[in-house]
Amino acid sequence: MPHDHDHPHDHTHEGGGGQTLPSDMALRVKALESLLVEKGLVDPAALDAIIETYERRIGPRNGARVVARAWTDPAYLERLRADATSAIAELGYGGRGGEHMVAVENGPGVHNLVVCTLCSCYPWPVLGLPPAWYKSNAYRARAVSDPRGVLAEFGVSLTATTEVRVWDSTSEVRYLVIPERPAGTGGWSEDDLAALVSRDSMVGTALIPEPRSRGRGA
Amino acid sequence: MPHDHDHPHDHTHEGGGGQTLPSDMALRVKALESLLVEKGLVDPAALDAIIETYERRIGPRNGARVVARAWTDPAYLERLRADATSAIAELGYGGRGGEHMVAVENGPGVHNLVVCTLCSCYPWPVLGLPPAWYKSNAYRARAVSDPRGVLAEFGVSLTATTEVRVWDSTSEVRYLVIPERPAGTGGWSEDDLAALVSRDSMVGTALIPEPRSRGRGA
Amino acid sequence: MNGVHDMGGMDGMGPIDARPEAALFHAPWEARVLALTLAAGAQGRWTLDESRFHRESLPATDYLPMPYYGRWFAALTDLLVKQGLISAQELSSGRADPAAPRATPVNAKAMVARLNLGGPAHRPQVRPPRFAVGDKVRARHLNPPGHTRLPRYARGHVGVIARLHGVHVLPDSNAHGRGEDPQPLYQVRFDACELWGDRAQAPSLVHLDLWEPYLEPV
Amino acid sequence: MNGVHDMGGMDGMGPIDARPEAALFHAPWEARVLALTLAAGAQGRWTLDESRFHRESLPATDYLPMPYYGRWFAALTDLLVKQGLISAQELSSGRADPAAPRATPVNAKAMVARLNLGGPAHRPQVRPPRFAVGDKVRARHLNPPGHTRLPRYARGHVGVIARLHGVHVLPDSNAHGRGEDPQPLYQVRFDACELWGDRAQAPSLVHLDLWEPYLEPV
Repeated sequence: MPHDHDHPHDHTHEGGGGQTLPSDMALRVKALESLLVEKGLVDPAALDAIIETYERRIGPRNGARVVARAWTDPAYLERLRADATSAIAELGYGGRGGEHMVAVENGPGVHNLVVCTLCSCYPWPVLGLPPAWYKSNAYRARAVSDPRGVLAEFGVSLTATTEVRVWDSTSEVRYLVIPERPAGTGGWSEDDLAALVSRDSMVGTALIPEPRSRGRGA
Repeated sequence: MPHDHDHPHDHTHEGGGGQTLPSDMALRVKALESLLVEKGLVDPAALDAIIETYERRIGPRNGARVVARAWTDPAYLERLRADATSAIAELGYGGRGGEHMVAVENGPGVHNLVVCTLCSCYPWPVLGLPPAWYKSNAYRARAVSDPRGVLAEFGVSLTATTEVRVWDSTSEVRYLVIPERPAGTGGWSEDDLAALVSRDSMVGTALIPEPRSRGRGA
Repeated sequence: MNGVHDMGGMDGMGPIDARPEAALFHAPWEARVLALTLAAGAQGRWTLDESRFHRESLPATDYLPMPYYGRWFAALTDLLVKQGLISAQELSSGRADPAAPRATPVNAKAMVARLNLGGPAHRPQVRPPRFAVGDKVRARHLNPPGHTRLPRYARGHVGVIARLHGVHVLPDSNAHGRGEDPQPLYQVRFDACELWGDRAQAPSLVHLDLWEPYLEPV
Repeated sequence: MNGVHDMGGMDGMGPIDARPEAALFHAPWEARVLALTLAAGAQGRWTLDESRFHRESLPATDYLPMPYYGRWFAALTDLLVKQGLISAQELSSGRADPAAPRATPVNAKAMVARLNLGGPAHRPQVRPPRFAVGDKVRARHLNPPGHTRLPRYARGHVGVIARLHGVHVLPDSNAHGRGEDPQPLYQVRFDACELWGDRAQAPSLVHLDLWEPYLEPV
């Protein structure tokens, strides 16, 4: 692309739409909320509960627990492979955006990357709400056609022979990447392992680095 | 489409690009012109001459003369069919944007429509510069997939059995539509006929209405 | 529909901002839009497929630069008006029409229960699936004017059935109030070379979940 | 490249404003941009194909809402800087570097002569064309990252050779400084049903001019 600087342009298509600043969005949203509350369509406490749910209760710590269990319990891994939705439900996770789960495993010579090119489908119950980059036009556009370029922008470089498996979330099925368990973690507890597992590693845009040796409790 | 009203949006992608108003475009263009003149890259008189050329000398009157000649001179029509570039050059028209011309003829049950989906290629020597609608995203998008819908927006309705032939100008070949000669113009002079031929009829977004009977000189 | 939302393989979308984000929401209004969408959706007056269709039906020039929750907000207001839950007059005035009936909102507890429950998209199998794992299939060259989950980049290409997900609600029908029309849903594996030709980064695979009507045997 | 400029068949581009325009240019700066582009282009430092590539390489979020001559202006400044005719420093300051050499502009008379002459794209035939009128051909599933004049909507579809235009400069090569690589250019006729399936408006045909490397025998 020959381009990386700003260009003048004229948003005449905005017509009479007026202001479109973020401060204006805040006002518009507030106005809609007031209207919907007044009409009995939404309960303000329900709005707070939804936000609380995704800000505090549901997030990538859930997925990390699934990964740690899969790393340490071969029978669990088998159940995860056979029916990820049920195996994830064993740990208490499920619901909206995770009704149909499939786990895909990284391994020697195999790396998985998840995207939703058509909107921003993402496994909410195990990863929470998607980060901005996952929802960006650029990621949605390039993850399927230029996965190595995308990974490079995340600082992930794979060997030339590594097979990249991209999963485009076109249906209600959601994909969770099971990253490779890093070396040097033999005997670690599930909790300690879960603490290593980053959100991005479960989407496929990060690897889990080998932990630096450090004093650990037995 | 469920949409026809304005939507709020936030042009954060403009980054530090600052103002993008038309008045700002005028200043930016003026600044670039000054710079290019100062550097000897453009001659202000040449700029004026270019604008003069397309504002005064080259426009759809040229194409109308081609059409009128084709209507009145069967031998010319044959030459136009065989080699439109040469036939058009006979009338003195040619040059930039018209190096490779093809004429396509409307007739009973056949209607032609020209578009350039990839940019806005247009036969400059015979039609001048393209109108705004020809360059619009909407026309470029829909002329190939929804030609009857597009024609309806121009007020042109065709019978269901009329074959619509769309020409997407993907190469340097340019297409000129030869509209049907309206009834009631028998014996008219080439000049009078040419006056009937609208620009849009030579792109395919208009038909030529039958002239209202009026007193005419012999 | 062939919209700009269908971004897989598009160029010109810029670099990815892979920097870690500070927060889940960039502004409080984003969280409120998320919550309003889920809470108003709980009135059961539209499906998730319909909601997606309304987002992707935003005018292309608006959709592309819009922030993610800006798209949600715009689609939500459209749906509310379209379904008669609020009137255009109420939307512009911000005040409920005193004469309009009041709805009953879903309360906080019930809302959280709904999130935890989710809304599975699988349905009972009523006939045997047409394809089996290992079958070669071609994604059809469909161009529906309405909602579809068959991305443009896969159309016309040959892949292999990698998995049968069971029978799922067909978005193409469900988004338009034409019923669920459940269809077998397959995970289809495409070689990147098949999809992207010379541009492909071998070894690389792209998987999509595609409904039976999207596929034809090879 | 798969850019938003490749609009054929896209939805969401809105209605067409078919009202007659009052003037050829909406503002005087538009005329100046046209003239600056043609006059600076007369320095011979880039080809028309390269110029088109720079326009379509504008970021998608900028390209879509930009007015037509805004795109020209943005691409022109890019080309001037890229070719070293002006420096980024000169562009931002608006003043020529006193130490930089001065060019010699094309004067008004020579400029008009160039417009009248044009720049034909046909070249001598060096080998027989691969296809003949009446042959069935398939437009290849190409996805070049650079410039191409094979629209996405035609890729993978079968048409019939309707005409041989001779041998023309190949834009895919010429836009990138890789030489003219002249190739046979064909007019290919596609049935609308082949391109658009159920959405097609029969009877309707779409013709594209496609170079031999875009095509494969059926």
